[in-house]
This record gives sequence, structure tokens and C-alpha cells, in this order.
Amino acid sequence: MRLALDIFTIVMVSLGGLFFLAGTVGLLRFPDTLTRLHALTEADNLGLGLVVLGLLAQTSWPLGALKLIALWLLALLSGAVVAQFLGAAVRPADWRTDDVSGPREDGR
Amino acid sequence: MGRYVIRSAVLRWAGFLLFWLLLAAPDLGAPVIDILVDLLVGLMAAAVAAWTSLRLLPPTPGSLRYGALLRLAARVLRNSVVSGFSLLPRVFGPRLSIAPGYLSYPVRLAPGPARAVFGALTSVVPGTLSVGTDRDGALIYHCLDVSQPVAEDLAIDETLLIETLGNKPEARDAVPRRKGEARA
Amino acid sequence: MTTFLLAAAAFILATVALGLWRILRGPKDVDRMLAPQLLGTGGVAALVLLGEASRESAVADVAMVLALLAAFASVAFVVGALRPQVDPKRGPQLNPEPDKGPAPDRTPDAPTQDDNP
Amino acid sequence: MTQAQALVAAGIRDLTDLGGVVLVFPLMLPITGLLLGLVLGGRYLGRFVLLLTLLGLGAALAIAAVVLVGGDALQYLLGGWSPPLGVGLRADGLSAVMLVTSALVMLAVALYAQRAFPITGDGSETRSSLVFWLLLLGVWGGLNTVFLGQDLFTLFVALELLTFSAVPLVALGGKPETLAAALRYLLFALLGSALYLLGAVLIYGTYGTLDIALLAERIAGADRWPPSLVAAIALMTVGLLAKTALFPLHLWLPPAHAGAPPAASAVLSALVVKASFFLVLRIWLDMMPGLLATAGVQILGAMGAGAILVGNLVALRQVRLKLLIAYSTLAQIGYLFLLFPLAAGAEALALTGGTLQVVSHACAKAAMFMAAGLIAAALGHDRIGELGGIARALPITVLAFGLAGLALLGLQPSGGYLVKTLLTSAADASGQWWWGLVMQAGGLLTAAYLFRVLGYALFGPRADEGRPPNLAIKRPGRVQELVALLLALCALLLGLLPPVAFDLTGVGRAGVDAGAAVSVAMAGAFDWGKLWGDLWPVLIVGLLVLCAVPWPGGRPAADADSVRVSSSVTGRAAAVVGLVFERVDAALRQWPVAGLSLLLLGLGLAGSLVGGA
Amino acid sequence: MSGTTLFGLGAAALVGLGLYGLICQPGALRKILAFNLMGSGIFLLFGVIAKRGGGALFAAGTGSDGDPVPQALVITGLVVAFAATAIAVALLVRLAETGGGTTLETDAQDAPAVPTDANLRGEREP
Amino acid sequence: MSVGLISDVVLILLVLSLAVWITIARTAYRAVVGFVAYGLLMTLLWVRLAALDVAMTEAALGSGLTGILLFAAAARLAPFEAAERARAPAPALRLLIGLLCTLVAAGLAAVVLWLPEPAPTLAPLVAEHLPPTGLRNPVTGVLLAHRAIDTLLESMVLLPALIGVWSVAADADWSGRPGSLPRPPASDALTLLARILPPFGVLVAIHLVWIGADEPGGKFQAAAVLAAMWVLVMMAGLQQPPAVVSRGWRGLLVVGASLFIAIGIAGIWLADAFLAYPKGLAKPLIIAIEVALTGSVAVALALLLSGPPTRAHRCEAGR
Repeated sequence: MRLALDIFTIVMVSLGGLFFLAGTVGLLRFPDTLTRLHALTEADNLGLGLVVLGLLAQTSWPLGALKLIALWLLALLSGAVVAQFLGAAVRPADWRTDDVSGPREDGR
Repeated sequence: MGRYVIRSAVLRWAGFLLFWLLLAAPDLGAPVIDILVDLLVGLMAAAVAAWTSLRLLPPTPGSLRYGALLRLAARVLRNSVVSGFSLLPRVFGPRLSIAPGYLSYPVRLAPGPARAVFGALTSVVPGTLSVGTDRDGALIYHCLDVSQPVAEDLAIDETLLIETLGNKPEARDAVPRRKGEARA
Repeated sequence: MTTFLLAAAAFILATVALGLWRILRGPKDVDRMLAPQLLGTGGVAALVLLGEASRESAVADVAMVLALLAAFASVAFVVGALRPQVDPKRGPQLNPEPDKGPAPDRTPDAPTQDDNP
Repeated sequence: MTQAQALVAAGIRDLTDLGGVVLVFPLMLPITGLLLGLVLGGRYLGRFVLLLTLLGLGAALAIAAVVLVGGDALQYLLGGWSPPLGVGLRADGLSAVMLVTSALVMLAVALYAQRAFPITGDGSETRSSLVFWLLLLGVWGGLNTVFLGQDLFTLFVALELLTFSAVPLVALGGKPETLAAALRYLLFALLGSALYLLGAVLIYGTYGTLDIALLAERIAGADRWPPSLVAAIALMTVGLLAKTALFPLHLWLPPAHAGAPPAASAVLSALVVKASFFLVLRIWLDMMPGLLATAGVQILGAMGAGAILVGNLVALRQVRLKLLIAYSTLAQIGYLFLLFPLAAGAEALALTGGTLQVVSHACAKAAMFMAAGLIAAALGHDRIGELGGIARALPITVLAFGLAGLALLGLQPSGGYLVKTLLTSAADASGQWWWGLVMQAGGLLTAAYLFRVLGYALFGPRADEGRPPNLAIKRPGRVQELVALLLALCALLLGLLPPVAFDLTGVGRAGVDAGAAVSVAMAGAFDWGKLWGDLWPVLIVGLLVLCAVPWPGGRPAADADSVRVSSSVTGRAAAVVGLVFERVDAALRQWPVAGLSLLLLGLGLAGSLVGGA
Repeated sequence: MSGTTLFGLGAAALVGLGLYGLICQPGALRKILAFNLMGSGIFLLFGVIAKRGGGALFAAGTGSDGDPVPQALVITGLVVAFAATAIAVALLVRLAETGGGTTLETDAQDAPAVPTDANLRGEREP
Repeated sequence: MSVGLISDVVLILLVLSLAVWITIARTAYRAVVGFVAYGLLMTLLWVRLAALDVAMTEAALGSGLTGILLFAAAARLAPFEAAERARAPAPALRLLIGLLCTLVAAGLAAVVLWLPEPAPTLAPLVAEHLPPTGLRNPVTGVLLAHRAIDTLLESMVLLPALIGVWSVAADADWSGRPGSLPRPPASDALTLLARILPPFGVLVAIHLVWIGADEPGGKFQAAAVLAAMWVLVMMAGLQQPPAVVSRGWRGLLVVGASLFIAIGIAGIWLADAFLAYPKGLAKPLIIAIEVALTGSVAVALALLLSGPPTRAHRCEAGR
């Protein structure tokens, strides 16, 4: 049982690490700010989630584990909000002020 | 003060008490008096948090549908994982296989907290990121891959959220518009 | 197991460190800001792992504080970056040469920010 | 009379029975006042602070009496925890003197500033009033903690309390110049406190305690100084020197002290720079007396000498009265640091002289800034060249200024005279005659700028003739004038204290019999021959300077800096020398150059201490 | 070489960098940043000293290993440094707003303006 | 080389390279971005040094609150940077100063290597004298019992700093509200965060104060979290900063230190020393002081961030 739990942890945490790596690679490779923002916020939130999931098998059940989940949810909330906020800030100006359904649909 | 205010006050208070228990993780082996004192502090802390919450986010009439909430959570979680994994080959592949672009999604939720929640929920899912509102009141999304059926997914999420908030979903009055981005 | 957790923490840290390259590269200020954002989440993950490795439950509290405040700085960043430079209602102009054209635009999209060091 | 004496004696006995707990009073009085004042606000803040300063002066005098009568330092353990874990307070004679001096100056400033800050008709508070009064309390609290603290970290926090309170006082005027001066002051002071803290950290890492007395024991017990100790001393000293504005680290002082409102300038110049000097004293004399045997004291002495020469010469060149006084402060700080090389040979004399210099300068400089403030308020400016006739309009103010100047100058029977005599005897006793020479030169230069100001004030062309009525000279409040005069008199009459009063400085310090040293040094000091010997060089300098001042009816002082264009030989010679020093001073006040000086000074100090024990 | 010693060396480097920035940076805001850098180097050194003086002396679950005294002092120091930063920033922004520039370099003649009645009493001119 | 050592090496190298970046970045804005990242890394470093109380303080103050302060300033001062660069010292002078700073750093590094072994420590003394206080967290014990005066003075230091920040206001604006907080563009996302996050922040803060007696945590950490939450609410426009003349807020500012002093003075009679606690009552009194100080410090920190009062209030409440 212990072994199974340990293997679960190793797999999940490694996967989480992979997502963090994906976030970093995306951050470095993607062409513009918004795509980088995608790579960043979404991949590493998932990475954090997987790490937390992996650690659930290690912590003293149940309250310590739930605390980690609560932590993840908090991180998720602020991550999603900050991503939107940053995204709105870097979005080109024409999307901020103009009507998108106008002639621009095919114009440019 | 409507009944719904009292109800949501109690609900929030209970929720924050739960969160407090997570934080404090009381040691059940401790002397009873210590546990009781801890609990007392927890009750007060939850009350303070609930008061803060009620001030910042005044409750509205109507109650949450928990079944729909669960389905929504499950869906968001599943979507996150699925699109998360689909992100991996895009990132690590020799050629970046992304087709970024914008999408304007005329959302049915009223402006305010509910719409903001929708924006946050959909932004958790890899591949879509809500980046504001245009003049028509439609949400603008930036998508990593506009060839995916993003608008359809959003519509399902939205319906679920509306159900969760206790309203009947109405029929869609507009078809989501989509716009590819040239400079990507 | 402890070794694995420590190694995982070190790995995530190193990964996040790679992301810090963005601070150097830019090109826009907002791109630079993405790196601390990544560091915030990665830091929380590394902390959780470290805490589990050292069996120290209080580390989770540190992570909690970090999670609460890491987002905060990003908000401040955007807020600062979008701040109008000259606000007539707020008093004297900050631009030292108001007659020589508008103040340099500090919005993240300003082309002046696109230079690399 | 005897009954009163008995009462006083009984009172002191009671206080002695109380023990060290009386030390809590000066610590908590300003702090509690600050808390209360912040909540109360409003128009009676000035009265409230005045009341507190009265109480504080009483407490300081009581502590001084107890220390003097008891003949030993007062100690108190905060929270009952003894060092190294806890933090102790200690008042030896030196602390008592500082406490009394600061309480006295605070009281004077509180009296002086009663009318200085506008109050609104409806009783609501104004910005400057609230900020001034509360931060005055903050400064006072910081000072008292510095004087009583025994723990290097507590002292750090106290220094920060002091800095954070002093900086906004500088910027109170809100002009760009004063804001810039305040910011420079703040940043340089922060650099200084960071270096000080770094030193304290290294000391903790070496000895595991921050208590000065314990450290003194442990350091004395070691046969060689570890490198970390040497580094720590160099860092702490240089950090504190930056906060004291010892030449050449004085870039922030002149604009800061000159730009603040006069009441604030008085406190800044008289007291605030002394706090960090006091800590240098604590470290070099109390914590590590072995330092006096190193070459480090010569470095400190040389910086002091540089301060005296450069400060005085540049003061002579100033166009504005307040800047002149600020540069004079710079020079007077120099005298304080002559204490270190002199203490190496004659500790009692040097220490007593240095302490007296602190007190005398505090009173005199506060009086000078107050007088300058009144003059500037009356005229609407403080350009020296346009002071003509002010002596007739404000005789008491100008008298206060002149008396304070005489006290600084060191004529009999002033405190300055005593300082000079004591330090010169210390120089003779330790065979370091050159410091005596520096002091003589400094005295003459002081005389020169003093007479320059007085010359313009007494005989200068009347600047107010033909003024429109709305620019006529405004009369200051009588209380303000009297306060300045009283402070000047304090400084002047300090030399007449009986030698037994000087015993106080030596209390709590083994092997320092201050009273006896003073008696020996002062034997035969007050006679006509000696007075004449001191007086004639000053008179010659005075005459020369007065020649350079344009007389009424002569060329109007349109060019404010008349010395510079004076046709007289002395004027021209002074101008050349002064110009050179002014340039040196301006170069040294560039931030990177000051930083460079700081680094070099720190490395030099560290180098001079290596290998000592 | 242990990690703690390594941190100690890093702290020394941070202090050097901060010192350089504080002296050489022309802009006041950069000086403030450099001060924070230097401060954190000093605190780090104190933390290293705390760790060196450690030992398992306290009940498990208190989270700390090391000498608690320096740790407590570092917390105090962090708050003081924050206050210093806040007051410096406020002065700097106000200085810039009133047209005083943001460098602390002075020209040779930097005499403060002639005091008037108003500013001597601590007032601001209308 | 153990895994722990490797991660230490990675950490310190990262911290140092960020420090270099902060020093050499072209604009202050970029330097501040580096500084925020630097603060996050320092938090990890403190965890590695097993100083969790410090780690929390650093997380809250170092990167969070200081970051927002510096970002706001950097944005406002950006137009001046060209003029600043023109005033840089001559290269030769820079080189000389750089060399001397290197010398100082090298000397310091040598001193660090020469620090005595075994290291002097007060840990055993603290362990011995902790039980009378009833606390289990030694750091809290040192802060509130053994060295209470430092903590008292430190909470006092915030007040002159705050008055100093206020003092740069124009006279006419004195009755206004602070106006230095960054004003963000209206954003649903930010408003949502400001509506949802603060209650959780409040809970975490109360938790930190409450366990601070026994586990890592305490008033400064809690106060920083509370201040951050409040500032978030104010930035989102849900609430206005309080006017500086407001008696109520000023009362809140001083209540912590006042209670501290009151209990300290009572100690002269009840426990034979100023700042001593009566036997058996130490822990409840300390917790009371901690709670009161949390409120005061939180208000002080938030107001320090809010800046001097201005006349131009932010009139939009609740977007």
C-alpha cells in the first residue's frame, strides 16, 4: 500500500513538473505576450494541481490534504484572475474600445 | 433584510468555518479545553470573514443548485486536464502548432460578479483566456487555437453556470462570432 | 521519498528559473512580468514539496501567504503600467518637458518598450 | 533654605530607592505622547507637547541627580530579562548629561514653536502643526532611547525612529529644494544605518550577544580581535559617521539643516546629529576601549580637523544666514571627533571636554537657528548682505545670536572656552599639540564669520529704507526672542559651573575622575592675562572682517556676497582661500564622491584596526 | 561547503551590489531599490548566523530550526525597511511632482531657495 | 553533492543574478519586476534556512507590499529616467567605486568564512526561558517577551514613517483622502478578485495571529496579509482610503502600541518590571497584544501604501 501511494506521488509530481516545464518552454517559445500568458497561467496551475494531487498521498489524511487543495484553489483563483487582467491589459487597443462586429471582421 | 441575506450569511459563515478548519487542522489529541478555545476562535474568525464577504459581495436572491455546481466543477476540471494535455505536444513539438486568435462571445449572463465568475472559470481551462469586454458587452476571448470548437464549449459552460445560479437557461439569441488573428 | 520530493522541488525551481530568462528578454515590460508570475505558482509548488519533504506543516502556511500575495504584485504591475502619466485632475504634470509632445507612452504595447538590453 | 535642601535630598533618596525604573519614564513619555497626540490632533497639540517637555525635563533632571548623588550608573532590565537574552537600559553620567541637554533644548523649542505653526479658526488641525509636533516627539523618543539603550539592535531601531522623525521635519516647507534635501538626508542616513546594522549582525555572529556591557567583557577577554569584529567596528563606525555628517560625509547636512523650519533646524543641529555621535562614543569608549590604542583614532581626529577647517571656511563664504549656521554645525561636529585621539592619552580631560562641547554646542546652535529664524521671519529673507539695521529692530535677537556665537568661539567664560581649554590640555597631556593648533584656527575662523554677520547686522547698509510698508520688518514674539537669548546665555555661562558638576560625566566610567581633571585644567584659567591672550587674535580678526563689511552710505549691498568682491587685501585673500575650499566642499558633496569617501573611510578604518588587540 | 555557508557568501555579494547601486545609480528610485537589495543581503547574513546557531532545541512543529533571536530581529528589520521604503518613495514622488527632478545630484550652487515668511513657518505657498 | 545542496546552489545563483539585473536594468520598471521575483525567491531561501516566520514576512512584505509600492512609483517616475541616465557618474568613478564595493564584498565574504566555530547562539537560553511565557514559538517569545522593547519601538517606527508620508501633502489637501494607490482600469476580473479573496485573507491572517504563539506566524505576517487585502479592495474601487484626519482610523492606528505600553506599565507593579508579564497571564496578554498590534500594523501598512492625502478623491465607488 505504501509503495503504491509512493508510486502515485512520484507519477503525479513528475507530471506536475512536466507541466511546469511546459509552462516555461511555452513562455520562452511562444511568439507574443498573450500566447505566452496562456502557456504560463494554464500550464502551471495544472502543474500545481498535479503536485498537490501527488502530495495528497503523503500527507496526514484528511485535513492536511484538504488544506493543500484549498491552497491550490486559491492559487487557481488568483492565477485565473491575474491572467485575465494581464490579458486585458495587453490586448490590442482596437479590441478594447471598438465594436468587433463591424467591418473589421473581414477588414484586416 | 430578506431571508436570502440571512441564508447566505449562514452559508458563508459555515463555508469559512470549513476553510478555517482546513487552515488550523486542529490536533484532536490535544486537551479538550484547547480544542474548544480553538473552535471558538474559529467561529469568530469565520464570522469576521463572512461579514467581510457580505460587505464585498452582497448576496442576491435565488439559491445555488448544487447538482449543477458539481457538474460544472467536474466539467471545468475535465476540460482543464484534457486541454492541458493537449497543450503539451503544442509546446514541446518541434514546430509550435498554435493558431492564436480572438473570439467574441456574446454572453447571456448579466454584467457583474456572475459574468466575472464565468470569465474566471473559462480562463482556468487551457487554451481560452477571457481578456475583457467589447462595446456590445460580449466577452472577448483569446484562444490558443481558434480551430478548436471553443465557442461551443463556452456555451455549454455558460449554460451550466446559469443553471448553477438558479436560473433557467434561455435559448441563444446570437451565434458566437469568431475572428482569426492575422499577426499570429 | 524525501529525496524525490526535494529533487522535484529543485526541478520545478530550475524550470521556473529558466522562465526568468523572460525578464531579460522582454521584449515588452508585460512579458517581463510573466516571469515573476510563473515564479509565484512555481514557488508555491516548490514550497509545498519542501514542506512535505521536511514534514513541516507550517510551510503550507508560508505557501498560503505566498499564494495570496503573489497575485497582488501582478495586479500592481498592470495597474502601474496602464497608469495615465499626466492626469490634470491630480496636480502638476510629471512630464518634465510637457511642450515637446506627449509623455512617453508607458502602456505595455508602446513600441519604445520593445528594445532589448 | 536648609529645609528645601533637605527636601531635595529626601526626594533624591526616594528616587534612588526606586532604582532603574525611573529610566522608563524618559523612554515612554515621548512615545505615549506621540500616540495620544495622533489621536487628539487639533489646535492644542502645541500646549500638550510643551507640557510633556516640562515633565521630561523634570525626569531628566531627576535622573541626573540620582546618578550624580548615587555616584554610579543606573541600570534597568526591561521585562526582567537579563542580557544577553533580554534588553537593558543604563544611564551613566554621559547619558544623564545627554538626557538633560535634549530635554532642555526640546523645552526651548516647544516654547519657541508655540506660535510658529498656524492654527485654523475652527480648531481643526493643520498639516504642518500636526507633523511638526508629533515628529518632535518622535525625535525626542528616539534620542532618549539612544541615550539609554544598551543593546546594539535596540539602538538601531531607535536610530531609525529618529531618522524617520527627523526627515519629514526637513521637508516640512514642501519646496522642491527642501524635499530634495530631505530625500538626500534619508537615503544617506539609510545607507548609514544599513552599514551599522551589518556591523551589529557580524558582532552577533561572533559573540552571540548585542549587549554593550557583555560585549565589552567578551572583547576585553580575547587576546586577538577576530576579523569579523574588525569589520563590524569599521562598518558600524562609518555608518554612524554618515548619520553624524562628519566631514567628508556631510553631503546632506547643509541643505537639510538650512531648509527646515527654524524650530526644526534647532533640534536637528543641536541634538539629532549628536545621537549617532553618542553611539560612536559608546562603541569606541565603552564597548571596546582597546580601539583608542589603534591608529583609527587618528583617522577620526583627522576627519574632525578637516571638518573644522572646511566647515568654518565654507561657512565664511555663505550668502545665507541659515546655511552659514549649518556649515558652522559641520565644523562644530569636528571638535567632537577630536575627542578620540585625545582620549587615547588623556581620557578624563578629553571626555569631559567632548561632553561639554555637546552641551554647549546644543544650546548655542539652537539659539542661533532660532535667532536666524526670527531674523528671516522679520525681513522675509536671510541674506547676510542685506541684514543692515536688523540689530536696531531686533536687538534681543541679535544679542542672542552674538552671545551664542561667542560661546561657540570659545571666549571666557563660555562653555566653548572650557571645551577649548580642556581639549588643549588633553592635547598637551598626550603630546599631540597639532590638534590644539587646529582648534585655535577653528576659533579664529568662527570669529571671522561671526563678526561678518554681526557687522552686517549692526553696521550694514540699511536694507529696509524705502521699503514699502507691507514689507516692513515684522516683530517677532517676545517669548521667542527670550527663549533664544536664554539658550545663548546657557551656552555662555556653562563655563561658570562649579567643577563638581563635571563629576557627572565621569559617573559609571572606571578611572575617569572628571571633576578632578577639570579642576586641574581650569586652575588659573580665569585670569586677565589669559583672557587677553585669547582675546587679541579674535579682535584682530574681527577688525579685519569689519573692514570688509560695507559701511552705511557706501556701496549698497546689491551684490549680497560682498566679501567676494571686497577690495580690501584681507577680503581678497580670504576670497581666494575660501573659493578653493568651497570648490572642495562642492565636489565632496556630490553623491558618488561622498559614497567613495565613505568606502575609503570604511576600508581605512578597517585597515587601521587589523592586528590590534 | 554547506548551503548555509553558500548563502552567507551570497549575502556578502548582495551587500556589495546594493552598496554599488546605492552609490552609483543616478536615479533616486534605483537607489531605493539598491537599499532594499543591501538590506536583504544583511538580513540574509543574519539568517545564516541564525542557522549556524541552530540545534533541535524546540518542540517539533514550531517550524524553526536555528537561533530564534536573529530571526526575530530580521522580522523587525524587514518592517523597518518597508517603512523606510514607503517614506522615501513618498518624498521622491512629491519631489518629482513639484518639479525637483528625481536625481539627488546637485549642481555646485545648490543653495535652498530664499526662505520667506510662509515657508519659514512651515507653510506651503498657495 | 546532495539534492538539498543543489537546490541551494540554484537558489542563490538565481537570487544573485536577479540582484545583478535589479542593479543594471535599463529602466526602473524592469528593475522592479526583477525585485518582485527576487522577493519570491528570498521567501524560498528563508524556508531553506528554516526560518519560517521570516519567510512569511518576506513573502508578504518583500515581494507583495514593497512590490506594489515600487511599481506605482516606477510608473509615475518613468518620464524622468532619461534625465537620470544623463547624470550617471563618470565611467572611471563608477569603475573605482565598483572595485571598492567588490573589495568590501570580498572582505565580508572572507569574514563570513572566518566566523567562529561553533557558532555562538542564544537558542539554548531561549529554550530555557520560553516555558515561563507559555509560548511554544520561540520567535514570538523573543519578539514579545525577551525583547519586547524592540517590537514596541518597531510598531512605533511605523507612525513617524506614516506621518512622514502624509507630510508631503499640500496644506489644502490635508482633509483629503490618500491618493497614491494605483488606479486600475475597470476590470471585472479584478473586481471579482477583490470581492472573493479578502475573506480568505482575513481568515489566513486570523489564523496566523492565533497560531503565532505556538507555530510560525504572528502579527507582522498577519498584518501584512490584511493590509494587502484591504489595498486590493481599495484598488478595485470597492472602498475609498480613509481620510487622514479621521479620528477613528487614527485610534485604530495607535491602539496596538497603546495596549502594549499599558500592559508594560502594569507590569511594573504586577510583575516587578516594565514590559514583564504577571505569572500565568503571559500567554493571554501576549495574544491580546498581538491581536491589537495586528490591527494597528495592518492599518499602518495599508496607509503607508496609500500615500499622502490628495484633494482629487477617487469618487467612483464600486464599479
